[in-house]
Order: sequence, then C-alpha cells, then structure tokens
Amino acid sequence: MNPAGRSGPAIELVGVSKWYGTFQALKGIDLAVAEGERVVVCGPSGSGKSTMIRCINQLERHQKGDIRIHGQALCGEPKRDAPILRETGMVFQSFNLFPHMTVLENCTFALTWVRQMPQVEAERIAMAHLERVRIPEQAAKYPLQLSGGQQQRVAIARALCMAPRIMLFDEPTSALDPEMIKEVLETMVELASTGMTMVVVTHEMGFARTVADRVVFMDQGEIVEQAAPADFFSAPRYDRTRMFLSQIL
Amino acid sequence: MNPAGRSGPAIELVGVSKWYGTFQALKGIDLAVAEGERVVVCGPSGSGKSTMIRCINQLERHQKGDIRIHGQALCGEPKRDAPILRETGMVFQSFNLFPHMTVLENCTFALTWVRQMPQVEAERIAMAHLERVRIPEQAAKYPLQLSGGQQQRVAIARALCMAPRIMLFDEPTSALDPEMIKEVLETMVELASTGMTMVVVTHEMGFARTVADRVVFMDQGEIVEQAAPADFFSAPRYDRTRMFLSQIL
Amino acid sequence: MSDATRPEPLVFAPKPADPPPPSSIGAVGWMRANLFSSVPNALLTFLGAWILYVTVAAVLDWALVKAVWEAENRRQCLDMVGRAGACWPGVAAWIPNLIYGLYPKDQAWRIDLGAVLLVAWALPLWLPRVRSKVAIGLCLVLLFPLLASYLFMGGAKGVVWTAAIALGLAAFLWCWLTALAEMRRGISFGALMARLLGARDDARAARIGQASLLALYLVALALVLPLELVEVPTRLWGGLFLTLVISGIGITFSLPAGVLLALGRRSEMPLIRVFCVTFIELFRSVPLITILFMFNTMLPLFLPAGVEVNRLLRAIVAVCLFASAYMAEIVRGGLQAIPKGQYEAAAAMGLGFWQSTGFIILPQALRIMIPSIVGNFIGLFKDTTLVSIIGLFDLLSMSRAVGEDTRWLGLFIEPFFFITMIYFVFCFLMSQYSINLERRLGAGQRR
Amino acid sequence: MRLGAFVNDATVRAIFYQAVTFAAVVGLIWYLVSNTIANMATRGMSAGFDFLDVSAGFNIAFTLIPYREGDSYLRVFQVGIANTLLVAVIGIVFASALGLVVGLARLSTNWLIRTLARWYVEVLRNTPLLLQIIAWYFGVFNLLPRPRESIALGGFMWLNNRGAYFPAPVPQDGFETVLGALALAVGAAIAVSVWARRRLRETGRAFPAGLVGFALVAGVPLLVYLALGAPLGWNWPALRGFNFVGGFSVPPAFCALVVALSIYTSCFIAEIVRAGIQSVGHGQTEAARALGVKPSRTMRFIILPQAMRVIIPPLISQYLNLTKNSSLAIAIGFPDLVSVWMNTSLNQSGRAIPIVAMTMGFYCVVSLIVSFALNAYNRRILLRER
Amino acid sequence: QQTLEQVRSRGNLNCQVGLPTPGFYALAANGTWSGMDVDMCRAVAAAIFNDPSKVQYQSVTSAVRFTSLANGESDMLSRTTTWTAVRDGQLGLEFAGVNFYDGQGFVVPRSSGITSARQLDGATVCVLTGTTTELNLADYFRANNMRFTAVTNENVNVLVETYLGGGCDAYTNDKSGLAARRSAFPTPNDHVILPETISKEPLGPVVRHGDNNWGDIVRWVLFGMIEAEEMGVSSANVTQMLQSPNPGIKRLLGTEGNVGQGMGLPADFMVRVLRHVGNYGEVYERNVGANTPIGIPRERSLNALWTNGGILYPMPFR
Ligand SMILES: Nc1ncnc2c1ncn2[C@@H]1O[C@H](COP(=O)(O)OP(=O)(O)OP(=O)(O)O)[C@@H](O)[C@H]1O
Ligand SMILES: Nc1ncnc2c1ncn2[C@@H]1O[C@H](COP(=O)(O)OP(=O)(O)OP(=O)(O)O)[C@@H](O)[C@H]1O
Ligand SMILES: [Mg+2]
Ligand SMILES: [Mg+2]
Repeated sequence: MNPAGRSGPAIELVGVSKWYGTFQALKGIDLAVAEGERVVVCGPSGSGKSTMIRCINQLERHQKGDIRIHGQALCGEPKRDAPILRETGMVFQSFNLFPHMTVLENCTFALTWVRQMPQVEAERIAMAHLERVRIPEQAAKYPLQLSGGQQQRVAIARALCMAPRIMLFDEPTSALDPEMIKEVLETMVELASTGMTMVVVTHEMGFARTVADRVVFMDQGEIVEQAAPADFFSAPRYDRTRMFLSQIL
Repeated sequence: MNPAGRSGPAIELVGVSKWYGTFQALKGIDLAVAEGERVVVCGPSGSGKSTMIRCINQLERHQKGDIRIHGQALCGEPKRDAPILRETGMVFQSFNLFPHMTVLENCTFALTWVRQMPQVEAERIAMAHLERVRIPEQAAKYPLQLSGGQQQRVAIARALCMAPRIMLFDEPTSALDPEMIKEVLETMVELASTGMTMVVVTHEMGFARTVADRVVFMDQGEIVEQAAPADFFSAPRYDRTRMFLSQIL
Repeated sequence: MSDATRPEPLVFAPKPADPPPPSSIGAVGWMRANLFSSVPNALLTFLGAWILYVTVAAVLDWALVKAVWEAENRRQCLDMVGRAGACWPGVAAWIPNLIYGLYPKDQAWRIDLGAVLLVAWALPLWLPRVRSKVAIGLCLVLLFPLLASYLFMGGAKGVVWTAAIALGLAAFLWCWLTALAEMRRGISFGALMARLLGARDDARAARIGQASLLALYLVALALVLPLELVEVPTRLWGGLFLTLVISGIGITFSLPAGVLLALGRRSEMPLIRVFCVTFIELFRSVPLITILFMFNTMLPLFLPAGVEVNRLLRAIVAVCLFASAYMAEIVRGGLQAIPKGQYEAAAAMGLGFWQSTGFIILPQALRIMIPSIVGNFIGLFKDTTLVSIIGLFDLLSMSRAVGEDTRWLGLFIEPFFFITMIYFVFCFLMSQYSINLERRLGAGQRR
Repeated sequence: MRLGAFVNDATVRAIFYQAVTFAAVVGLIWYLVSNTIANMATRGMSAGFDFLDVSAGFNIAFTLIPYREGDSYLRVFQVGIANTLLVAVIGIVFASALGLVVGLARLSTNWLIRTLARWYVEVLRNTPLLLQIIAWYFGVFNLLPRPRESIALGGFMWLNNRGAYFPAPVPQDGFETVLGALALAVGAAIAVSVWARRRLRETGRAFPAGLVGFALVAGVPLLVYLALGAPLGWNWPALRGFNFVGGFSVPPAFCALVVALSIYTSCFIAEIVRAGIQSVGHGQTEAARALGVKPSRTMRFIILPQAMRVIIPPLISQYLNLTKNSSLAIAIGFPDLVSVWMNTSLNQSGRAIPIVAMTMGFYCVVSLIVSFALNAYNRRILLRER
Repeated sequence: QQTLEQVRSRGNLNCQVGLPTPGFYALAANGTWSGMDVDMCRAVAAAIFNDPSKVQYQSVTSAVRFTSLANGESDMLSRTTTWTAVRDGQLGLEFAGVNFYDGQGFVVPRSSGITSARQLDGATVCVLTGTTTELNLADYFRANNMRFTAVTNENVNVLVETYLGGGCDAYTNDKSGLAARRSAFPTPNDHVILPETISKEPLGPVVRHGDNNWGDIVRWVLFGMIEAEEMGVSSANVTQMLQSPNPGIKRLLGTEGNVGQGMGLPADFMVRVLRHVGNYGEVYERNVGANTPIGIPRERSLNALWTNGGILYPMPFR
C-alpha cells in the first residue's frame, strides 16, 4: 500500500465540507490516498468531484475539515500553503495552457519563476518531460497550433516539470475528440506505471479498470462507495452506483 | 414513382447553372424530384450540393436554366416567387433558430406574420409539430437553452409548421454530436414515412439506405450519377463514385 | 461482393466550366451588381455621385484652382482673388511655427532628432527575426522619455538627470545592438559579446553579458557628459510638436495607471475598489474641457503658496488623469476577456498574484486591447485641441495666431484647413493601423 | 503572536493595504484643502455660494428659459443647464437617426453608397470635433443669407445667418381643454392599439391601429380646438429693423453645434449599428427568408431585436459622449453650461471653486443617472437571454 | 523688494501678454513679439537688466489672466487690461498706470446706412467674452433702453469672421482694435467705425497687490517714458542728453539725484529704458501710430501729451 515506505497517506481529507453560498457542495468528505496510489473519482454531474479535487489543490477554499498533504495540513494562507502545494500538479479539462507562450515556455515558466532555476536547466527538464509525453518536436510551437490531444499532453508535461509527487486530473479527456482521448489516456497510463500518486476525475471506465487502484464514487457531495475497480464494476454495493454504471457503460 | 398521383414532378431543374464570380459552381444541372420522393444528395465537399439546394429555395439566384416547383417556374422576382416558394421548407446545418424568441414563438412567428393566422391557432399547430418531433415540453424555453439535437428538431418543427409540401435539408446533422445525430435522424425517418417530398444533403449513408428513394451523387458542379440506394451502394457506375464511397463508408 | 462481378467503372470526366453570362462579370456585371441592381439603387447611385461632385469640386476649387500661392501679405491675396480662393503663402510662412511652436528655430533640430530617434527606436519592432521585441518596446516606452526630455528641454542637468539621460541613450544603443545581433546571428547582444569573447561556460557568459551592458552604459555616459543644450522653456513649446508631446505622455502614462486602476477595480479589498471606481467614474463622466479648466485655474490654489506649476504640466496632468480613467475601462475589458482557467492554471503552478498578473494575464489582455488602445490614442490626439481653450499654443492655437500676424491679419480659414488636414492624416493612418492590427490579431486567434 | 504569521496573514495584509490607501487619499485631500483655504485667504477670495444671488449683468445670446441681464448667477447656471440639455437631446435624436441611416448605408449593396458612407465615417471620425464645430459655423451657418434675404421654409420657418426662426405658440383661454382632449385621445389611441394586438392574436386579422391612433391623436384635439374658436395664438416672427422679431429662434451657433455634434457622433453610431447588425449571423436572414418572411419584417422582428442587445450599451455611451462634447460650444460662443458658467461667470465673478464644483456635479449626475438606467437595461436583456 | 529679487535671480522678467493681437502684443512668423504692451515689458526688463530681451512672454487667454498673475506665474501683466475698481480692489491686483486710453466703439457695414450707435436698437452685436467690453455693451444698451442680441466668443478672429459673414450687424471692441481689424477686411472702405465711444477703457500694466516696490518700478518706468517724450528725450538723442543742463532731464536720466535708488534700481535706469526701447511717443508711433498697419492717429486724441491736448500727464519725476 505504501511503496515509498513513508508513514502516513499522501493526501488525507477529514470531514471536508464546502459551501457555495448556502449550497453545500461537499458534505464532510473523508478520503485518504496512499503514496503511489491511483484513485479514480467518478459520479454524476454536479456531484462535487471537481470541487473536491480543487479543494485538494486549494483553488477553492473549504470551510470545514482538514486537508493534509503528506501529513502537513493546509491552513488556507497562500504563502504558507505554497510549499505544501508544490507537491501537487493539476491538469484541467480545458488544458489552460498559456496561449502567448510557446510550448517550451509554458513548461519552463514556473521552473524559472517559482523554482528560480536557470533557463538552460529549466529547458533541459522541460524537454525531458515533453519527450516523456512524446511531443518534443512541438516545443517551439504555440499551444493554439496544436490539436486538443497534444495540448492536453503539454499540460501534463507542464505539471510534471514541477516534479510534483501527486498529480490531480479533472476530467482531462472530456473536451477531446475520441482519437485524442486515446493518446492522452495512453500518456496517463504510462505515467501511472511510474508509481506516481494520482487522483483522476474521469468517466473513462476503461482507464479506471486498467490503471486504478481504487474507484471512488461520489453523489451529492458525498462519497457513496469506494472499492477496487474489479469489485466496483462487477459488484457495486449501492443501487445509486449501479444506476450510474448502467448509464455510462 | 408518383405516389400522390399528380402530374409533373414536385421539383424540376433544367440546365441550371450558377456562377460565383467567374467560378462555375453548378454546371447545367438536370434533376426531377417526384411528389413524395425522397432524394439524398451526396458528394465531396465543394461539389455544389448546398448551392443546388439553395437555388431550389432561391436563397441563391441561378443565372441560367429553369427551376420549377410543382410545375411553376421561378422567375427570380421575390414578390412573384413567394407563393411558389411557400411550398418548400428548409432545415439548415446550423439550425438558425431565432435566439431571442422562445421555441414556441420560433414556430408561430411565420404562421402569424406570413400566413396571418390567429395566434391561438398558430400555437395549436406549433404544439402539434413540436409533439411530432417529441419536444413539446421545451416550448417555453429559449433555443440556446437546448442541446444541439433538440435545436435541430425545433428547426424541423418550425419548417413543418408552414405545411410545406417539400422539405429541403442541408446537412442537418453535421454540426451535431453522435448521440444527437441519432435523435435527429429518427425524426427525419419518421417524417419520411408520412410521404413528404424530401431532398436531403447528407453524408449519413445509413439514412440514405433506409429512407431514400434515390441517391444523387454530385461532383464539381455536376450530377455524376443517380440511382436507387441499393444499386448506388452496391454497384456504383463511375470510378469517381466508387472512390467517394470507399472514403466515407 | 468482389470486383469481378462488377462491370468496369465508367470514367467520370467533368464538364469544362462555361464562362459566366456576360452580364454577371466584368465592368458591366460589376456595375449591375454594385450600382444599378434595382431602380432605387440606381437613383441612390446618382444621388451619391452628385453629392460627391458638389462637395469635392467646391473644396478643390477653393483650395487648389483659385488659390494664391505667392504673395507678400494678405492684402495682396485679397486683391488678387478676394475670398474665392485660398491664400496659402501665409500658411507657408507659418509652417515652422505650426510644427515647432515658438521653439527657437535654431534649436528645432533637437525636435527633429527626437523624432528620428523615436522612429529609429521603434524600427526593430517591425523587423523580422528580432526576438526581443517586448524588451525593445518596453525600453522605448519607459526610457525614451528620459532621453527626449533633456533633448527637448535642455538646460543644466544634475547628477541624477545625467544618469537618467545616459540610461536612455544606453537603452537605445542596446536595442539596436540587440536587434542587429539577433538579425545577423540570432542571439542577443549579451550572448554575442560572450561568444566573441569566447566564454566557456554559462556563468561566465552571463557575467560577460552583464559586463557588456555596464560598458554600454559607460559609453553612453561618456557621450552624454559633454553634451550641453540650451534651455528651452516649455512655454515656447507649441504646434504639432506640443500636440504630440501631450498625447504621447498622456498615452504612456495612462497605460500603467489604467492597468493599476483596472486591477484596483477588480480588487477584493472594498476600500481600494471604491477608490478606483470613484476615480474612474468621476473622470469619465465629466468633459475633458472641464478638467482642463479645473487644473488650469484651480491647481495653483491647491498647492502651497509659491509652488509654481508649469502650465504645460498642468494640462498634461489633466490629460493623463482623464486618459487613465478611460484606459482603465479598456484594460478592464481586456482582463474580462481572459478565461478564468488561466488564473487557475497559474495558481496551480504556484505563481503569486503579481507573477500571474504580470506574466500570464496582462500580456494576453494587452494583446487583445491593442486596437482599443490605438483608438483611445486617436481620441486623445484629437482631444488635445482642447488645450487651445486654456491657452496652450498647440496646433490649433498656432493656426489662430497666423490670423493675428500683422502681415496676415484675418487669415483664418486657410491655416484652419491646413491643420485639419494634419489631424486627419495622423488619425486616419492610426485608425487604419488599428484596423489592420485587429484583423491580424483576429486571424491569430483562429490559429 | 508571532509577527511573521501576522504579516503573512492575507486579511491583515488586505487591511493594511486599504488603510494605507485610505490614509494616502485622505491625506492628499486634507493637504489640498488646507492649501486651498490658505491660498484663498491670502488672495481674498471666498469659496461660498453667496454669489449665486448676485446679479450677473451680462447678456446671454440664447436662453431656453427666460433670462435678463439683471438676473442672478443662479439663473445663469440654470440657463446653462437648460441649453446644454437642449443641445444634447436634439443632438441625440439627430445623431441616432443619421447614425442608423449611415450604418445601414455601410451595409448597402450599392457600392457607391457603401463607399461614400465609409469615407463619411473615416473623414469625420478622424478630425477633431472642435475643428468640425468651427467649420460648420463658418462653412455653412455664417454663409446663409442675411435677414432680408432669409430662406423661407414652408412659410413657417425662416433661415438666415442670425439663426432659424419659428412662430411661437401663445396659449389663450380654453387651451387647457384642448390639452385635455389631447390626453384623452392619446389614451384612446393606446387602448385601440392594445385591442388591435389582441384581435391579431385571436383572429389573425390586422387592424390599422397606427393609422386610427394617429387620426385620434391628431383629429380629436383639432376638432376641440376649432370648436372652442382656436384658443391658441401664434407669435409670428416678423422682419423688423435689423432682423426678425418675435417667435422662437435659435442662433447659428446652436445650429452649428447641433449639426456638428450629430454628424460627428453619427459616425460612431453608424459603426455601432453596423457592428450590431453584422453580429446577427447571416443564417438568421436566410432562415427568415426560407420561411417566406418579408425583408422589412425580417429586419424589424429578427435582425434588429438581436442587434439591439449589441448596440444599446455602446450607443448609450455615445449619447453620454455627445452630452459631454456639447461643452465644446465654447469655441463658437454658444452659451452652454461650460461656456456660460465655467467660463463667463467664472471670469466675471472669480468664484472658481463653487463654479467648477457645480459644473462637474451636473455632468456627474447626468452620467450616474444614465449608467443606472443602462445597468438596469443590461440586467433585463441578460434575463431574457437565459 | 520680493518680486524684483525674484526677477533678478531668475535672470529674466516673466511678462504676461495676451493671445496675439496686432499693435499691442503681436506675434510674427519668426516667433518674435512686438507691440505697445510688449514694449512695456521690454522697458521694465531694460530698466532692471539693461537688456530688453530678458523677457519671457507668457501668452494666456483673457479668462485666466488674473489668476495667472495672482499665483505668481508672471511678474507683470501687460495686455490691454482695463483699470476698474473691482479688479483693482477685489482681485488682488494693482494697476501701475495707463499706457493707452481706449474706448469701446462699433464698426458696421457702410451699406447698412447706420451713422450712430443709437440706431443699433435690435441689432445683433459681436462681442469678445470675458472682458469689460461684454459688460459695457450690456450697460450701454440698457442705459439707452435699446435691445440687442450678443454673439460672444473668446477669439477675435471668430468674431470678425462672423461679422464679415453677416452674422452680426455690428462688431464692438476697443477702438484701437477696431481700426486695425478694419484694415484687414477684404474691403476696408465698406465698413465704418461709428463716432460714439461707449466706455472709458484706460489700459495699463498690472502687478500683484502687496509688492509696492515692484508696482513703483513699473509705474515709474511708464511715467519716465512719457516724461521723456515731454522733455524731448528719445532713443536717438539720449546719449547727447546726458550732457543736458536741464535739471528735469538730469533727474530723469539720473545724472542728478537718484530716483531709482528707493526702488532698487540704478540711477540711470531711464537711460537704459530710453536707449533700448525709446520714449512713449516712439513706442506709440512704432506700434500703433499712423504709419503702421494699425494706424491710430495720435494728434488730439486722448493719448496725446497733456501739452498737446491729450490726457497723458506723467507725475513729476523728482
Ligand atoms: N462557483 C460556484 N458557485 C456556486 N455553485 C457552484 C460553483 N461551482 C460548483 N458549484 C455547484 O457545486 C456542485 C458541485 O459542482 P462540481 O463542479 O464539483 O461537480 P462535478 O461533480 O465536477 O460535475 P461535472 O461532472 O459536471 O464536472 C454543483 O451543484 C455545482 O452547481
Ligand atoms: N458565396 C460564395 N462565393 C463564392 N464561391 C462560393 C460561394 N458559396 C460557395 N462557393 C463555392 O461554390 C462551390 C460549391 O459550394 P457548395 O457550398 O455548394 O458545396 P457543398 O457541396 O455544399 O460542400 P460542403 O459539403 O463543404 O458543404 C465551392 O467550390 C465553394 O467554394
Ligand atoms: Mg467537474
Ligand atoms: Mg454545403
């Protein structure tokens, strides 16, 4: 369960609640993700998947409960959380690449400005990751000149450059055409094989089957059920889960 | 060939030519569509399919040849052509619903302002057609609140409200996602079963197989070949047709 | 089904295209489609042609055909053609004043030099293969004023000012050296120096790069130190020169100020937001002329007794504040056009507020805003005519002075016509440029 | 508590920034105010509003509301506001109409009209308004014939280089009844149009409500007027001495200002209208045509309603610009607020501070009212959108 | 002494004139200023620096002239400003004398047949705004129970164009300006200046209230120039006149007594003024005299010396 041999989980959510105005989007979520574990989160639209993953990354501030990354609690204070959050990288549904920078600059930007790394070093690292997602030849292009799948792979490379120990994915393939979904999923499978801790919100159940250590099913701001994929798909315990699976499979 | 038993074809094109500047988009098209016949037009991009269908509806004026609708020739004079063109309804690729009117108003608009029908009567007719395309419950919504498939079905209902004897479709499904294509095609199949004269530009060969009485294949502004779908798909006569079919099937 | 059962396919030979019917092409077709497509259209065509003829012919007749080109004074013009034709010699005699104002004419080369420097500095921005365009552009906007201010004002330069002027000059030299290096070798000036001096590692190269910058600055300082220019007080500035100075300063100041105000308006701190909103709305809701009036008559009241604020400066302050409020709204529009995902991506990468604003959001927003900024600049340029109402000798006031010259007394319409042309040419070129830019940017957005 | 944590706390920092801004602004204001008070004391100037009831003593060339040389400064302020608003309202009406026409001309199928419209916009948009106002004044209105050779337009309007002259109505006894009849007729016309719309809805038959309504509004008061023996006198302008006397007149400066403002603003409005109409996709026109809707109705029911959402916000800001630009009247001596108040009155009375404050206050109020209205409108169309 | 010190340390005199106006403060195409009021500035500069070119001219609209002087931007205002009680008493100003007696008059087209201002009832009149002319005009018509319509502007050229185009029946301004303007009309003889003078317009240099010494300097430079004319001292003969035995001339030129001392000026300050600028008569003839385009004859006008039937009456220079 803990390949890196460290104590404590990589991510730990204890009773996390989040309100938008008076609407409660997360209702006391408890979740622990071990180092190196790969968790797939699924559930109907509006069930709070995105909200949860964005709380882990502090793009949204939760109002109750604790979130701990590698044992260190987030306090909501940007300056103090920053070093903790450096352990996480995030990939968005809509890529969110910076359109005014080349692919390479997208990847080196944070390295030079956040990690204060010399340009040459940053470029070396960026190229290594671009090779890993197999688009080194696109380095000099601008994001809008790439296809959606390529853009998403750049986004993954960009997140990887910061050498995070945890990668968060929020529906990374849902804005893509079918062929492109395939290339992004392949990249993610490869990434999973390196033992990185991953939390993936996705409806790609094929991916969940092959890669996930655990599938978490959410509905209405709660975690309904979580299980190893084999069990989850073959024998869901709740009828809500069954209904959901019948719809998307 | 002529189920309605009337004399003369519903649409007749004789030597129709059309130029955009010096570029000839239609090269003397001859085509006759009988009353109640369902013709599918296909061909590579730029072959003049849209141009032809838009000439039938006089959205583009042809420069040579004659177009007759139920035996009456179009003269290019909007006032005089209007009553003839009332026999035709058109459905566009990009729906072209009026976004500032509700679905119901979209359907009743032409009835009240062109047919001078009382509002109550117009609404009755509109609701009947919305039921026919199976979205009566959306009547009070605005088009932008609907999915693409629903919008296209509204567009079909809107055209049907004017009780045209001929329906023209210009790639009605090509702007839609796969699930939505299905619902629109189902609507069109139902419509075909009522014996309406239909000219459909589409690349949905499944639709052509099940519904069409005849498939017309165009290239470079000409009709290359036309045949019943069974023949057309199994034994195309021209090399051009074969090449095209091998690409899209 | 195998090919054997199928008959040999017929070969499709496309028909050759016919020529279009003559009535739809060529001059005739064009006229039928564009001028005489229907009876009302034909009538409109005649009406339009008539309007065109009447206006253009009248203006040409007065301005060129009947005009007087040589005369000693206005009386001679009047004796020759009365008022039926323009009297251009008066305008010609005043052209230096219309351009430079009362700036001593033996010093006017300084203004010319300033203009040449400006153009030369901006030139690399249009050269292909120059990569440091952003840096050059920033240098131009921030450091050209240092150089230009001394060039135009002259007088005694203290230590600080000398250093600043040298900085401006060094920046100019750096911009051109970099542009040349990048065009010839594809590397920056610093890198080129490093390569020429045979730097072995990166650290050494970086140090050589810095040293060469320092050397450049010292060279500039050496050039600047012996430079002595006579002082030309700002009250002698005028004409087109003054118009350009006011609008130029207005736009360069208003851009950063507008950015700050727009950020303040979007701030989550209520007091700052309220302050920015009040400022923007106040300055946008009153006419520029009232702001000019206020600054002209009231600024001396606002300041401690004895503090004397140059009249030009007062007008410039008024124009700057006014322009900032407008610019703030343009920037706000630009910021709003940036999708939220960009902020989130930046935050997820660990960038702070100023880093993500400065490097991610603003560069994108500014690019979207360029056409509006140019539009704002045109507006500002036209609005500078108002400073004539508070008695600065801008282009318009200068044109009025022509008619007060004893020799050309009463010459009013001609200089007026002349400066209208100047304004039109400037504004028209700028607006065409902005339309062009808009088109290019639009094309860029669609990949 | 540790100082570091304190400094790092976002809320504390936010409060700190705000406090600094607040202190800076308040400090600046205090500094300026104290300087001003000191300066005014040394110069023997006073800041009060007591001068408002002092007699102004100068003539104003054109006043919408009655004014005489002996009237107070307060009256001058009111005259200025009335004149500014008059110019603004008339200018807005003309600019809108002209802008619509030119905007449509920009989209004309006629090449010459399209090109003329384009150059109209380019030339007028790219020259300073101040120059245009002066040009209209001298190029046109000052060149009109002298009073003796006035151009008579239809026998009820005279145009010469002193201005435009109209007869002024002078109500007499019983005229209130006519006004009452007018009000009734308007009410009836509205009722008819409501009824006509309902009939159209129910039976599909159109009723010429516009025509009938017009007949009502025009006819009923006219009948009452005649029945009461025409209780309205007209003060006809008559050529006496130097010029027309009597009636209602506007000076050439007013005409030049209104024309220049309308034409200048119409260029911007034309571009707004064009962009608005072009923002409605061509597909909408085609769909309407495919349904057999007439082009005029397509424009009215399909294109314009959609274009309006794009047009209205920038249009309103052009209206505000026009109002603000009317302050350039000073260049040709039309007595608008800035010219008569911020210039002449300030000059003659020397009360800079109250006068500047009152002028700016007026423009701020106008702009605030319009902004509120615009925001309300924007909210409404947003609601309709989804 | 304050202003004088400031001027000395600055090295030049800030002299405020108006927007260019022929005869009084005219701007030529080569950028030089000249005119009656400009010569006043030059005379003061000559008295202080012995160099009439040490003047910075500030050209300001009439609307802000007093503010601009009061707040110290300029040291003196020399721009055809009418001496009135309100200005002297309430605006923090001090009039240093009169260098030109003017009066407001009208010009009308000859074809109108008007010969007297009394015939202007109901007329439209073009008038400069922000000046006493505007108020005088209203007063005159009110006093004579006549009505008029005003066409106002800040810019003389605009008014003249309006008048020439027929936009007003009469153009009113100080008579000095009227003559000059008329001379620049396309057909000067088609216009007449009416005989009436409807106001008193004593025009003179102005200084800030409170610095009496500075006021004295300006005042006595002006008086000195008039006195010099009266005594026949001019720029041409000032060097010879230094030897003159006439005690009046001796006092004027500082060869006897020291008038300048109390004001912080050297004894021979009038020598400097006369040498560089000349006496009043020279200044007059050079700028607005009969032989200039402005052409205002001096004989028997108010601006003649008191000895010649005018009212120019310098206070005794002793
Ligand atoms: N900024 C917000 N303001 C108010 N409500 C919000 C906001 N963001 C999300 N919500 C609400 O919170 C709930 C959870 O949203 P969330 O985006 O986490 O769902 P999700 O499971 O990711 O859905 P999807 O699969 O559609 O992305 C939804 O009901 C949504 O409407
Ligand atoms: N408005 C126009 N002006 C000029 N050329 C046009 C215009 N519309 C169409 N064409 C040209 O006419 C030819 C036929 O166009 P048409 O739209 O009819 O093709 P199509 O068969 O419908 O193609 P697609 O499958 O891409 O819709 C094309 O070459 C096209 O470029
Ligand atoms: Mg989501
Ligand atoms: Mg097509």
